[in-house]
Amino acid sequence: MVVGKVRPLADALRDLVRNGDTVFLGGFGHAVPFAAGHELIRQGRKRLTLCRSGADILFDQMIAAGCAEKLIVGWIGNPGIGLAHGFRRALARHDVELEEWTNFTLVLRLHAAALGVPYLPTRVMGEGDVANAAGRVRHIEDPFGGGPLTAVPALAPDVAIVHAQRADPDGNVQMWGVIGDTVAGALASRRIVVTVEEVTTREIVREDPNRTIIPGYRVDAVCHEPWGAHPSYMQGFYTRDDAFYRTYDELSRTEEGLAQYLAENVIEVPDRARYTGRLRLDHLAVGGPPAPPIRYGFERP
Amino acid sequence: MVVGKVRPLADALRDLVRNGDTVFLGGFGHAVPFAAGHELIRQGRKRLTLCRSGADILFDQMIAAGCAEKLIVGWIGNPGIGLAHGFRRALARHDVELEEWTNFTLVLRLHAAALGVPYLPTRVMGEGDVANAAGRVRHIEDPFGGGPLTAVPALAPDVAIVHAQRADPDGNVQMWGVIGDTVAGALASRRIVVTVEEVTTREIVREDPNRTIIPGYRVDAVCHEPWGAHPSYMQGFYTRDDAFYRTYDELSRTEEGLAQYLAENVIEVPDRARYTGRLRLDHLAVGGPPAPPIRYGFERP
Amino acid sequence: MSAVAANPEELMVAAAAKRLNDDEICFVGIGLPSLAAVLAKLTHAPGLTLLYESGVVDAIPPRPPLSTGDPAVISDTAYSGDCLAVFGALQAGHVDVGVLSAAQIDRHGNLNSTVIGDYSNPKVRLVGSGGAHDIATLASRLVIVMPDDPRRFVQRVDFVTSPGHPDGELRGELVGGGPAVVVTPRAIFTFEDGEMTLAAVQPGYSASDAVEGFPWQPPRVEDVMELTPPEPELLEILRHRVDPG
Amino acid sequence: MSAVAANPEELMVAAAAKRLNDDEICFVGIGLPSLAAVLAKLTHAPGLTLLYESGVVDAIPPRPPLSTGDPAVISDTAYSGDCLAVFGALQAGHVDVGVLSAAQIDRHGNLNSTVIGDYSNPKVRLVGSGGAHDIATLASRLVIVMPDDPRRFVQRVDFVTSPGHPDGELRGELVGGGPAVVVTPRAIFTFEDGEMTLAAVQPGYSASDAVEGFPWQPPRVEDVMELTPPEPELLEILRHRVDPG
Repeated sequence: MVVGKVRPLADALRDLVRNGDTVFLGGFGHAVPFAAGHELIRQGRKRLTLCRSGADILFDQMIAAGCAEKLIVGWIGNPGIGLAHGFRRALARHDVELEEWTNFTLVLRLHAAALGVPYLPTRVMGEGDVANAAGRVRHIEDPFGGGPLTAVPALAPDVAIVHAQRADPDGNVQMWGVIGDTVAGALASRRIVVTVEEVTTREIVREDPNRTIIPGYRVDAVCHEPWGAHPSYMQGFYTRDDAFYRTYDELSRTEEGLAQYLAENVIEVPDRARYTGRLRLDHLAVGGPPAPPIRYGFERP
Repeated sequence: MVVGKVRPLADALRDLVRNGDTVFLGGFGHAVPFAAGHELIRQGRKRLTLCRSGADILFDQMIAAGCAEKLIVGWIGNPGIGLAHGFRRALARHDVELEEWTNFTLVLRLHAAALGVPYLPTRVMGEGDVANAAGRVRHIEDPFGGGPLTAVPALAPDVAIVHAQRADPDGNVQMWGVIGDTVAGALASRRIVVTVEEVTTREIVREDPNRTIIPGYRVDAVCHEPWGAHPSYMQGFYTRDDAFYRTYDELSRTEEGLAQYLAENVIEVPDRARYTGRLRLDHLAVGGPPAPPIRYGFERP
Repeated sequence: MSAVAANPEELMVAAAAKRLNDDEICFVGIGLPSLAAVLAKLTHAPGLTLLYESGVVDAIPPRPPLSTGDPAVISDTAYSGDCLAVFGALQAGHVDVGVLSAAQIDRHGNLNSTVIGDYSNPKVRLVGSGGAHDIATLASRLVIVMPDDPRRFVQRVDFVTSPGHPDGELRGELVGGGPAVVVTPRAIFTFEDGEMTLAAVQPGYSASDAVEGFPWQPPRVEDVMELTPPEPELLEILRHRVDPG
Repeated sequence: MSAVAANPEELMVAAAAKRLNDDEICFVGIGLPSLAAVLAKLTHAPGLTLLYESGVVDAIPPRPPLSTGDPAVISDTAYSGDCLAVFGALQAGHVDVGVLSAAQIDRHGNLNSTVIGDYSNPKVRLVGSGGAHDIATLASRLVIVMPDDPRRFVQRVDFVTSPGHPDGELRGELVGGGPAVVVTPRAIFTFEDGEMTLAAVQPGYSASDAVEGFPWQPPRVEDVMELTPPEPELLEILRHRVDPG
């Protein structure tokens, strides 16, 4: 039963992502939204502009699957392992356009959009070749006489897709561990789709409102996708499937290898439940004691 | 015994606040650092520039005590009760200079300093009389052609003084409930003094690092001051002493009344323990159940 | 159900609440604006999302908060970030409606909460903008709640804290939509061509009652209607849940 | 205590660690930089504060993090905010030292982690800046750790991802102080007048060993000293606590 904003992932993405959209994908190594990215591949999405600061192998897979027309990133690779082979081949063939920033300036661009201003000033990108690679910067002067600065333009994605530990049916997202650029990217975007390990209650959220990182009114859909960040990490739920990241480095070295992987593990797998059902993931689960409690206490009645 | 950055409040303020400094005082109605403000009054501080967005009656008291040469605020009054009488008298006599902003632009000024840029652009203050009252704005153009904007200059206080629920000996501050401009003000400042309800352990902090709002390396002193925000609120510890705020509205209507209050309750009271010892505060204490726990869990060993 | 009829403040708060629609995002000032917004949330607009400038989103305060920092805004809320987060959302265009009050309002909807009299030599020095200027400038539309004191209504405010409409036109090129409606204990005004215009009267008031004591004669819409009295259920909620004091 | 002598990578990591001082604020790149910073923290610099670009402050990772988003940076840390918080602190001047590695370095300390070959038609397309440009531009000083491959040392990098010193001078008017030292398995270089200059050799290497294979002849300080070998205790900590793999 659909309650509030809780919906099946495939439906949510069908409604909320359009071909040609600029899509922010969450996940800073931690909490990479693989379930949602794989569903976009299954839906055969085209001409997407994919953006985020540090892009993991989910980008590589979506590029190889032909979803992406353009990338706006600060970094792209296979974290801790090496390079992104699908990306490199696509770039060499000019199958994908690359607009590259630094991680800080990419985050500033998102922050500008979240703040509702057309640009933010910064002290970086005044030197070296990165400004030329990014293209869209302006060299400006501090209006208060402090000298030269660089202006980076706001980046307001059409839709953000992020994975988090939990959300309530109103869309309030609670996340912990590494946050990275999740908040900046989500708040910058026009629409937000959240996949979560757990759909929690309004009561749980309201008993700790400082834990909420995205307020529900900004969120369009909450999709219950346990293991939704596999093979990446999810703090408190599972660690990274390092063996897979190493395997991926090998299999993605050829176009055929990567195509075969996508066919067998993404395109021909109807949904996340079937994906996780095929794998032995128990060894990746993590536990840990509860964090120390705090008390909100309000007033005596 | 002094452990890490934990120090007596009087010593910390003697070392870290200088006459003539620009001082950010935390507290957005909630968590107003009265213990620290009262100690500055006792120390006879002069020529301070006091700043924050919404200024509570602690500002009024410090102005009346002669600590302040200038105010940089977005709002000043007696929250829920009325006007700030000490402030009004001082302003009428030109005993204090007023630079007034809006709450948003004051926060943006602090945020600019926290981000290390000399200004931030905004869409407000282009109309009405507030820009003239503030004085230090520039009307600029979006370098990407989006039209007119207002630039507000960074505000980097010499020292921030904030009150929070707890901090560890390394200075890591954990706070919940209403945050207001606490993070912006603290991170904008060169030095930070924190008063807390509880000095907690490094372990407690490190078991929930997402709860930390100010990282310890930025903090210069942690001062254990239970009831340090009385008569204002402290989430999970005590509610506001509304009776006092109402009484204050009366007693502060005359210069003599306010002077007498300050003499008897601040200047002649050597420290916070003596201050709280004189008052019956038990009826203000709040309890409440612990917030729902979360689990961090890392990896199986 | 209470048998006591609505008093003037209740008429005003009830009428203001009805200017807020279900599922809107609403940036709320403290005092009368908060009363009106919470009343709407607890009656016809359960999907209304209330933002307070202290960083709180989707609050349902169990009693009127004395400031936006009052933990009453925390006790039943879904999000507590900081000022920057909510003002950023406001500037980014996510707020449908702001609700404000002020010490003075003029015919163009300019609001003054800074000084009565001359700025450098004030007759009465007030609290200043707080978030009022920001809300008035940036919200898609503005609902203004003004208590029943004719001295609050002036041809030109002494100080423009929160900008209204330019002379003779509606805010077009500017950021937010500006004042949409002014609610008083006696009447409701809208803005026609940027000018405050009598649109409806509270039950029992005539059109001339509604503007008695105003230093200028505001125009009227052709057909000034009379509002229906607040329902007993609504008054019950206002008295016992919004403001149980 | 391990009796095994330090291997080249260990020599490099140990020497880089010793370039970090107690009580400094240190913005750390992933890989060799993180190994060096954690080793410093666990040996002579317990007061070193490690910042990772993912938003984490004062982390003590129990094993080498594979990325700054690896929960290894969370398991023993005091603060987890977001990218904006730590990059903001970096830009605001709160970072004493950045530690980076790169694919290429040139005589002025420019670093390349973007492409080998022509940008629009690369021989090898690499990962890009990430936070490297930001750290190099903004940290008060920069410690560079470079593995032992002479092809990494070039007269002019193919792409300036992270800016070094201008030609013939030290970064003066610019924001951060720029490269202070380059640590390799064979040597340590400092920057005299903005030019990479041999300052010390690792134990057992001669000055000419240190630059063998370089496509240019870097200048030397007058008195090139030889580093002392890493202490057995330090190697023990590096092998069993920093990188227990």
